[in-house]
Amino acid sequence: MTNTSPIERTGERPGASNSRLPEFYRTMRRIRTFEERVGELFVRGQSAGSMLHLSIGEEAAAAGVSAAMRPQDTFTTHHRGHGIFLARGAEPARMMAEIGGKEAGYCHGKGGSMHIADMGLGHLGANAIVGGGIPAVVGAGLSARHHASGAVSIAFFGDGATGQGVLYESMNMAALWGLPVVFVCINNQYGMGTRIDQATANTALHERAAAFGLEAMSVDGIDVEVVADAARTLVEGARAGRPGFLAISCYRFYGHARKDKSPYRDEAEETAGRLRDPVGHARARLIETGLAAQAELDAVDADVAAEMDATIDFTIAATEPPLASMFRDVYAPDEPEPEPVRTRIDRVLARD
Amino acid sequence: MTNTSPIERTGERPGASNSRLPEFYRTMRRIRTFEERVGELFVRGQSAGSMLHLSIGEEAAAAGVSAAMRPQDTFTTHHRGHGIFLARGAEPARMMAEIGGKEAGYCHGKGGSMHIADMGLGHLGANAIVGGGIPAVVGAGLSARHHASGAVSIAFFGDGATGQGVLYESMNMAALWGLPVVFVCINNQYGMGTRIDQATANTALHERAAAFGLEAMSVDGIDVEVVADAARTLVEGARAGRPGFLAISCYRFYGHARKDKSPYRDEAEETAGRLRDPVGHARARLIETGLAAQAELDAVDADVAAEMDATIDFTIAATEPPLASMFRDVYAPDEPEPEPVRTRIDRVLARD
Amino acid sequence: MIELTYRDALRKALADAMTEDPSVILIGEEVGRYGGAYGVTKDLIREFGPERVIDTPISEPSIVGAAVGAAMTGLRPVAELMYVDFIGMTMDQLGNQAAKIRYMFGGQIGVPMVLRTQGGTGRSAGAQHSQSLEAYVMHTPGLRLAMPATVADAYHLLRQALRRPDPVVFIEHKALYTMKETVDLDAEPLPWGRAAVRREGGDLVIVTYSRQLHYVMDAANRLAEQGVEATVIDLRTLNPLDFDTIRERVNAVGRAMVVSEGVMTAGVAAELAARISEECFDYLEDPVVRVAGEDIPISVSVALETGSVPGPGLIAETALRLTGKRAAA
Amino acid sequence: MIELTYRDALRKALADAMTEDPSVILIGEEVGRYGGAYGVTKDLIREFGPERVIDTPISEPSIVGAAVGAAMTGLRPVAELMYVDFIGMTMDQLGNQAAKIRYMFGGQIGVPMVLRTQGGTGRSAGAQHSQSLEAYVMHTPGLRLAMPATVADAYHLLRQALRRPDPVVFIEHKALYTMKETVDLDAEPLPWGRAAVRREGGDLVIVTYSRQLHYVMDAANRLAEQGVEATVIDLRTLNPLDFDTIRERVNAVGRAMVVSEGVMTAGVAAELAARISEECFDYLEDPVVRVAGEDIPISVSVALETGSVPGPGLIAETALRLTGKRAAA
Ligand SMILES: Cc1ncc(C[n+]2csc(CCOP(=O)(O)OP(=O)(O)O)c2C)c(N)n1
Ligand SMILES: Cc1ncc(C[n+]2csc(CCOP(=O)(O)OP(=O)(O)O)c2C)c(N)n1
Ligand SMILES: [Mg+2]
Ligand SMILES: [Mg+2]
Repeated sequence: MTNTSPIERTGERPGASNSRLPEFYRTMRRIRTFEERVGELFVRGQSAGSMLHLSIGEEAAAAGVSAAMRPQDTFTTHHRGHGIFLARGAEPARMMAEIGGKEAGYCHGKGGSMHIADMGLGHLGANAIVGGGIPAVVGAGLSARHHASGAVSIAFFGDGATGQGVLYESMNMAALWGLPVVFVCINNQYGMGTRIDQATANTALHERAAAFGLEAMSVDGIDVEVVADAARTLVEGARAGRPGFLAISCYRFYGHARKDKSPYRDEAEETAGRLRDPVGHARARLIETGLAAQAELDAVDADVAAEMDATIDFTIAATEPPLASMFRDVYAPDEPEPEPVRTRIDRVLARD
Repeated sequence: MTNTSPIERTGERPGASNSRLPEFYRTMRRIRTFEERVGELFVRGQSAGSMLHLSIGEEAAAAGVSAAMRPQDTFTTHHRGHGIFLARGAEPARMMAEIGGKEAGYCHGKGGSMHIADMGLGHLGANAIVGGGIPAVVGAGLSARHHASGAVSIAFFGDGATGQGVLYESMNMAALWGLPVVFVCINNQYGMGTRIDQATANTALHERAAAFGLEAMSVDGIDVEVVADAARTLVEGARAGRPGFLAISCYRFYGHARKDKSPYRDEAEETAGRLRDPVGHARARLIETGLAAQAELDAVDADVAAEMDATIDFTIAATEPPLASMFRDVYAPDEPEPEPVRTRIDRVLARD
Repeated sequence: MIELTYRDALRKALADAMTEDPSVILIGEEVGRYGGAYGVTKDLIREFGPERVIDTPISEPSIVGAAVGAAMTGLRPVAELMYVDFIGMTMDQLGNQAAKIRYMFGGQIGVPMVLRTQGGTGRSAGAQHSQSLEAYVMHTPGLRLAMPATVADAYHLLRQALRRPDPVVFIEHKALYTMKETVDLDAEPLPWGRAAVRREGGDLVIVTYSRQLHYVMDAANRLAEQGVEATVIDLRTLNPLDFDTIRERVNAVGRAMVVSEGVMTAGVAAELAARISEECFDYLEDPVVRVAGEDIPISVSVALETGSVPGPGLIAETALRLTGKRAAA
Repeated sequence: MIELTYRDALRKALADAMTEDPSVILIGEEVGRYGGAYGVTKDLIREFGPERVIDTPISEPSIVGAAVGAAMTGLRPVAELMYVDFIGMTMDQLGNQAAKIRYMFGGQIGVPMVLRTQGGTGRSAGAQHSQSLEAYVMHTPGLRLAMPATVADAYHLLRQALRRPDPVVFIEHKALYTMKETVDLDAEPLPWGRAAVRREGGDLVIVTYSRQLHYVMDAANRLAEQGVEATVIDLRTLNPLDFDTIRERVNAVGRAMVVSEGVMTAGVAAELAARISEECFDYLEDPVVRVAGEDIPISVSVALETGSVPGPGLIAETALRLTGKRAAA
């Protein structure tokens, strides 16, 4: 689980005065609370399905990498991407509504938890295919170079995606062409029930990225400042034409999806794993360094709780998309919609 | 092109008395001459199509790795696999007939140059899909372990196949499970018109295999004894549960396929490349060490030339497969054959 | 007679085959310790050990490719693709390798593997986890294709698939796993490749398979209440396709409808409708009607998901109109 | 009017589009320095530079995936798949990503990319380099599909594809590259999505596309010599499918045949035959006949390769029998 490596960064924290830790704390708390509410939505039977993958335990990856990104940067995420999108500025109510399959959601209820996107925020899309969103950043990198936009494109994915060949193809292309691209592997130690060391013989994942010619690092994802620091180095490197790879080690606090109780993990491991809590770590550090008092942080938490409670109310009140919207957006708006099966049957039967 | 590496082996040659070099020379000469005859078959309009990929310049890879294999070992090859199969004991006449698309060929004219196989010799098949034959060796490795057969399975492929994600997936599985499998990359510097350094940023290909946990080496393919030595180490390591990867550096003497004149390579490079001749190198060495006299080698060459001439005569005399054989072997012999389109049309039209 | 779920019948088929034939192995993501994403392989790793129940990394192309290599060298692998939606990345190994190896190599060797997977709507799983992609497989010569609709077939077709000499793609339906039936597994099963006539009726023939069988039976019961009697054919395997049974019934009845959850255009329903139309032309009183999935991706919204594929309502209504036409004529 | 090969027309379409629209880029294996495996992109790298004509490693899934990402961020990529036979490894990026992105994301963004590839028999290239796999694409909602048969269409359909808002799979035929035609590229082309009636005749309608058009025209000429006049419809695009043109002609003539090089079962011919049969039922005097590829892989043997797909002989003979039937009736 520790996954240390020769190039693991110890993290150089900025002086307290210009620390971003309070901001990171708020971002991470918002993610944590949002995910808790997603769980609640499910329990209340208001989510669309049970394929809900919570990123609790991974907040530092989302907040830390996100902090290294600029407004023009783009990204793709995996099926456990709520936190990343929130860190990039998503409206939690529209996210929650999407998770509920409602018309008011980011994708009008068509996408759901695993297919949220927002072009305005540079979110090129979450993906329910493990590794599915990775090669898109190569294309976004080509685009950034073509348009001299200065944008970096970042692929977020889990340790499980290191099983997908498309990752290596894409890393190879990015390195070959010196594209403004970063591959971020959120190594939460598990792909469903498979522990990382049951999926690969060498768990020092950055080594394979380095072998393709990428700037590669592994960091411990308990400390958001360490993550942010490494991400800044790699993202700015990528902007200068040196694509990177960052593995962030953390622990998936709960089951793979809402119905999984992780029977394949032993309790001692889970208990230890949940101690690797980036939100708790940041809180302790804020207090310890005097950057924030307990009460201030409690106020932040309460504030966030209220914000996230509202997302559930919003979602429950929201309506299902109209049935006819089913045929919309298969093709562009000016194109004819696909003909419904009923219409075709009508024509066949109305032959007299 | 040199592709040297920290673990490149300098090659420990056995004492002259028990040298296998004379045998290697014969094998390599047979490959060289066979490929020359394939070219001739094409010129005479007797080959099935022009998708003929000659392995001239790569003979040491075929002969050297083959020498490390045992009868029970299995292998898959790529589209440039004539030499490997010959080194493993193929009958050249049946190979040539297959290349001519004739009934007497290894696959009765269905496969052709890119799809030759022979279960008796452990040849699980050549492949026209770059990288297509790689994962099969993982399965063959599982089989060998299951049946405790002591067999190793070897995937042969070109440098171009390092672009295929399936290679990394398969290497990862082999390393994870400690399978009796070796991945052999015949790095002839080109995939069609693309030089290896135009296809990847880090041309030390064994490094990426090592990063997955394989025993990995790169060797210079001009010297068949060096190749055989490295192959022996890796194949026996694999037999003991330590899967390996071997990159063999050589030069593709001619165009990609029969019609390609390699306009994308400059003459100086080609001239230098063709000096990297494993057959010439072995010949010189045999003479220099006194293992064989010029005249003896000339006799071998003449012998081989006669053998290979006969393959052309055989192929020209051979017949095309009967049209009805088209429907055979889609499914197993006891299964009904697919119904011909003509039969189906007959039934539709004979409806009275 | 025992009561069994579709899931447990599959599990029992695997366990029985593994007990009988030591060369049967399972390979795929989460098939071992986790017991399969839908629980089909639960506890088999305890019974047969990790050498025969192999958990893999998330590498679908290589899982299928490894199964091909294993099948060529004496094993009988059952590879699992967690969702048929992931078949897209494996179609090279499946369509260019597994399907063509016997042929390309002139009949020297076969690839006796089974690729188990599941598809279909019903769990609000979104566009990339709800598809019915059997048409890709049916259009690929060299691949057999089984799609059980019942608990008994889940068991028997899987057992039979594991004795076939050629690669079989075996597609379960995610909405059927918890379905229960009382079955006598010792009774002689229908032979491999034979369709089952699930219901007899003289007004129209409905040809279907997989979960849609249940919707069709439901619809047929509603139709019967209105005096319309349907013959219902459950194909069970799409390759081999038992067209003889279809032809015989359609010729006798003169009216046919095909029902498939897959996207209508260029799908399985198209093949069935085309073939019935061409071979039964002189017997058809009305056009063959296709009731199939909409030509759109599947949404996560429950309303849109349900609306995207046929249901008993649309099937019954269409059948009624189709047969009503005859009455009117 | 100029004389042009199919290959040069494609090349000119790319060059013209690249000149007109700086966001058009080419990406694929050997598209640059080599000029394309079949020479279509020859010298374009000299004209437009390596930043717009991008040679890639042999990584088909990521080539398609990169094109998707490029298309979502302001480029108009033309990705090249050297052979349609390799589509199997890209069907995830194509079918789960390119095809569904607009939909899954609620219409926020499109994927205006073109995937150029080529297929078919005719070069003795064997089982993995000779297929006609357009049915996989036609069965995938969200993907447009163009298959030019003529030199003029090679040019115009590619230009039009490069102005479409959605992903277009553009399948050339390897046997057509050297075909020449005298064309006036300034003449107004048929609109995108419209079928071309290549010949008019009152005895039967033959619906086809891609290389088979030429076999069909050849057959139609032979038929004419025997007094049978065929209407020949060249679909040009399979999605959109111009069924209005088909319906109108078939209803008028009352007899139809569909011709496709792809494997018959569950192929494009099945969709066309099913649709004609259902929509033109009352006008059909005879069953719709499918003339299509055999349900087998393609051999390298020239005799077997040729025998595996329709040719003018089989098309003419079938048409004659189909229409003869009418004469006899
Ligand atoms: C191609 C593909 N294979 C399998 C799955 C099923 N699946 C969904 S998530 C998952 C585990 C992924 O693990 P990881 O990448 O580590 O992400 P995590 O869930 O840990 O965030 C699997 C196997 C899938 N969605 N896509
Ligand atoms: C998947 C796939 N992509 C592309 C091709 C076309 N192709 C055939 S051989 C080749 C080059 C292969 O290069 P390499 O692997 O180095 O083998 P070499 O030809 O040098 O022996 C290419 C691109 C193919 N056959 N399969
Ligand atoms: Mg994980
Ligand atoms: Mg090469």
